[in-house]
Amino acid sequence: MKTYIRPMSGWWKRNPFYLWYMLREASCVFITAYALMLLWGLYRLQQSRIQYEEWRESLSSPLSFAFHAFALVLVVYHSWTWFKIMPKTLPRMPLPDGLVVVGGVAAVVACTTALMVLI
Amino acid sequence: MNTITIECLRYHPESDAEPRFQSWPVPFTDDMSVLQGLQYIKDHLDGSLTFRWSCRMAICGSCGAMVNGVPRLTCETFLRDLYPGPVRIEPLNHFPIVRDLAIDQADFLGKLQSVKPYIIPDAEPQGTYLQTPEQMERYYQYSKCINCLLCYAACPQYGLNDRFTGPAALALLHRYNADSRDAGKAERMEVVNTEDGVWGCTLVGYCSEVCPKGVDPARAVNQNKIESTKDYFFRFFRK
Amino acid sequence: MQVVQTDIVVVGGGGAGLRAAIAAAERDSKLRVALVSKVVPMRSHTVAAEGGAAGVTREADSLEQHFLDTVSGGDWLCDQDVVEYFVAHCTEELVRLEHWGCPWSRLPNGHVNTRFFGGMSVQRTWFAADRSGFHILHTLFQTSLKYPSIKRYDEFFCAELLVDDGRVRGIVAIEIATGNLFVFEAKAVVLATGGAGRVYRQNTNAGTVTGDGMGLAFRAGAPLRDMEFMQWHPTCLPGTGILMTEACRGEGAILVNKDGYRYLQDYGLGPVDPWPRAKAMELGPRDRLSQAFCHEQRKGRTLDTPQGPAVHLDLRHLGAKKIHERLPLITEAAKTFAGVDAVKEPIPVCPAVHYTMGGIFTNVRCETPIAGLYAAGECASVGIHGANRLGSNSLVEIVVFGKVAGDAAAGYALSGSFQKGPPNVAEEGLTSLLSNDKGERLAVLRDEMRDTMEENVGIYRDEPGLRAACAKLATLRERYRRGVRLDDRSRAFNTEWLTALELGFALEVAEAMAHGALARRESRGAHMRLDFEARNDDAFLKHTLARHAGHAAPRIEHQPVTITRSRPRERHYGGEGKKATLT
Amino acid sequence: MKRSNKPIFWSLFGAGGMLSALVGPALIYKTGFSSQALGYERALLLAQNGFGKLAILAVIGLFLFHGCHRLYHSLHDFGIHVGPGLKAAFHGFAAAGTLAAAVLLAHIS
Ligand SMILES: Cc1cc2nc3c(=O)[nH]c(=O)nc-3n(C[C@H](O)[C@H](O)[C@H](O)COP(=O)(O)OP(=O)(O)OC[C@H]3O[C@@H](n4cnc5c(N)ncnc54)[C@H](O)[C@@H]3O)c2cc1C
Ligand code: SF4
Ligand code: F3S
Ligand code: FES
Repeated sequence: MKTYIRPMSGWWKRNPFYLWYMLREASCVFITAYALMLLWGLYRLQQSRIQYEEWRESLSSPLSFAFHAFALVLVVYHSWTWFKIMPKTLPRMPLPDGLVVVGGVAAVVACTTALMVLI
Repeated sequence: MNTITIECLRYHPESDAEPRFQSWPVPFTDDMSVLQGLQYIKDHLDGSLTFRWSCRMAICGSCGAMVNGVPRLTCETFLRDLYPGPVRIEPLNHFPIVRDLAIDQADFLGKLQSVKPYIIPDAEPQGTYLQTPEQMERYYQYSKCINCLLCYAACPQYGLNDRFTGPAALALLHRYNADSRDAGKAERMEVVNTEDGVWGCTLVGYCSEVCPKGVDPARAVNQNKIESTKDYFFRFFRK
Repeated sequence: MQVVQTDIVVVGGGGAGLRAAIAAAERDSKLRVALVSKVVPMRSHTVAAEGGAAGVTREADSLEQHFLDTVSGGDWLCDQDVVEYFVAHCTEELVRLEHWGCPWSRLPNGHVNTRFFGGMSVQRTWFAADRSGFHILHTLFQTSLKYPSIKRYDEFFCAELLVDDGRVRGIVAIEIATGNLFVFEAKAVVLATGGAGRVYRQNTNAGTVTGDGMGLAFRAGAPLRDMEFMQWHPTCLPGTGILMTEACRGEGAILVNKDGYRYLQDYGLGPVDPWPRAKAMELGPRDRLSQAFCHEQRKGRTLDTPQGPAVHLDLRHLGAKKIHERLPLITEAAKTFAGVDAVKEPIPVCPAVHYTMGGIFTNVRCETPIAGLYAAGECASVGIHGANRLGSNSLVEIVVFGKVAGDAAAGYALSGSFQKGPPNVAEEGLTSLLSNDKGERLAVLRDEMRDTMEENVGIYRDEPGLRAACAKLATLRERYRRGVRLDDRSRAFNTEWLTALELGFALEVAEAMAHGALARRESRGAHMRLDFEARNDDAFLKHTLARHAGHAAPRIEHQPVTITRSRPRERHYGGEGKKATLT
Repeated sequence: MKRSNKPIFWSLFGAGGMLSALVGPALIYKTGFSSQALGYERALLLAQNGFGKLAILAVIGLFLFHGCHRLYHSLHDFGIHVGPGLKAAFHGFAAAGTLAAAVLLAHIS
């Protein structure tokens, strides 16, 4: 039987739903880079105060600023999607889906507030 | 009576190297579905237009197609909602086209078989099994799948890798695992645990979005990631 | 032509066909079973059935009562020996479905729940929400995947039965995807191709329900029985014919005319109170309800909708909770297809063709007069429905007699009494349709057939109308023979070609209906003659047999009905019914 | 049927996803937009404390596992075939980063 198979190239442009998905996945680039940046900071911290302060200094460069801005937007989007799909990924819960999402968002708010105060 | 343009992807394996679009103006009334529009074309304008349908009441799962890029059951999508058009109809994405809107469903049918979608009993009871409404509620939603394949057309992971077992088959797998009458979970976990089982899913989630029956296949698939992980780590403790 | 050698061919992947295939596979796993269906099994029409399947389980119920309800519901045209076998095996098959995973709706204690259905004197109908047929079909299909000896030929259109010397030899089928012809050489063939409702215009049936199997058997020499009995379902959406299940009324919905009056009380179905009462008012049998609608229409008491006359099916008093819990599919369908919120508004409904009581004549073992040929399900007339089928008897018929047919076919294939050697096959006829350069448009012939049936072989019939229908059908057959001209002359997935073949079967089946109706000069069950208003047991307590006569009209004969325990009486509905308690 | 070893990496991915969803926004805000944050003394104190070490290791390691896992899935999404070698490289990279962080933390006392 002869059939025709359509190509997949550019599939993520076919539907806005897919674009949002790709955006969510793109957050991983920033999360990885951010982890490496922290690792670098840790290395500098282990070296000495001067080197550490140099690292901190570099954080206020325009490049770092831009990086952080993108990262922040994408990580916030990541957080939101993470908890929005939470009900689907958890084992069966006695709670309605909506509550699970609300609980997740509340946890983000709590963690954020705590960290804002602590560091 | 209004008129709307329906443009359809056409492909004939005997004469076409690749698909092309053809469009027709179709007069329609408010209660006409996209399927009825296609039937109008077939009856009056071009008898060679090919598409599947049967129940025309959204239960047999035959009539799925991409309507303006979204997988839909054409029998419950109404032309009035797409006015002024044009309406673009294509065969369900990610499947090989046999002819016009008819896609090849063999791959799905094989996958369905592979998940052992039947009760594998421990021991057959006297009379009926007892099953409370709560126990039933654990799997009932997944048993509502009409095998319409819209979710496969929605899932890019299936499009990228057609070995992926896919949303509906995994939802049905879960339906039997979650049934209190069944004792076949261990056999089915073998399918779940493979790279092309639940691990083919990256939680795009569009499958659940387009499902016309509220099955929520994404949930079935992703809950089984946890099951598979438990199975992976705890197998050493089990005999 | 490709040849497939097998032991048993089951034609049809609906409930009856699947059950037959499973029965044959369970009988002996060495038997090769070919399951041939023009659609993938779970697309079959069984999927659309909503209400449920009857089986005696309640303590207050008995096989005797199910027997009596069925026989009186069928206006004594049932073969009572067959009904006895039937009622005795219903529950066991429903339990088997339960073991196979069918999600029957349950009581809080975990037992299977049952509901009322029209014409049944007790709550006897097992249901899976209002997706009963859907769940039965998917359960059977998915269970069938367990048997390696069942080989499926999905989307193969059976176009011809091969019969030599009064014995079945196999079938010829078209592989739809490629248009290639296949010969299946088999020892036994089971036909389970479903009904023929699509010979009418306004019907509840899926597009596939075109009477193919009846036509196949008819042409091959098996008689069709009781074809004049066609059931109209009283509550369908005007225009599309989409069904609003009887379960609505089983749950307590009422029917009112344009004045808000429960008109059924005017047609011997009352009294109105106490409601609900089994077999009374809205829980009366379908034939009576559909007939009452016609009278209301004649009196001008129906509503006018853009799609035609209608009455109101009112569920509102049941309350949102019960409506959503018990009738979710119907609520959804009413919303989608009629734009009505059943919780807030009544649903406009009218009768539409629903069920083919007649079919291929078989005995209680599902044997047709052709050796090795069996029939089961809606395409068969095994003798349980008589002149009017009771709702929820057919979903259970397909499993009870599907099993019988599968068992019997397997027994026959194992017995060695079949004929050996390759069958004679003639290809002509099937492919000739593809080469007609002249002829009429397919849709024209099809629509004329449907309109004729709707107009002259409708709920009420009379001699002039039936004669006109017979004459018209003869000319339509003649025009069909002279040629239809297809737009599509190719082989791969040519659905226009298949539709043309279906029309060929449908025309002959329709003719059997019209001629049977003409010959039955009485009113019984679903067959209502304006010129013979009474039942006439002296002359017509008989089955009608239609025999194929080539290009000529079918020959009509009559055959005695088997009566065992229940002598014909008046059918009692309404006041005689007992007060029912709804749970 | 071959069992996938995804459960290991998916668990790490999931843990990283959860952690980044909870603390990611605040951390990024602090390192990027607040000049007083993470002064040397406080940072050192944190890195010297046992719980602090664990927290730093978790953030760096799990973020890396989370990110790398999604990265190679994204390659697949773009139609680039990810063979076992490339997969191993991604996970190896995350593991190496985690190891580096652990070594550094061990050196801070
Ligand atoms: C809307 C609706 C609701 C109903 N509700 C109820 C109910 O609540 N309770 C009840 O008891 N009954 C109900 N019925 C009736 C009942 O559903 C049917 O009688 C029953 O399902 C018929 O089953 P079947 O297996 O005989 O045929 P079908 O399910 O129609 O199957 C026929 C099969 O034959 C195949 N076939 C046909 N022709 C060919 C061919 N030429 N070549 C190859 N294959 C072919 C088809 O592909 C299909 O697989 C309802 C019917 C309708 C229309
Ligand atoms: S899960 Fe939903 S979309 Fe997928 S096949 Fe089943 S009913 Fe269709
Ligand atoms: S769309 Fe596909 S990737 Fe998973 S969540 Fe659904 S199966
Ligand atoms: S025709 Fe059956 S689902 Fe649309």
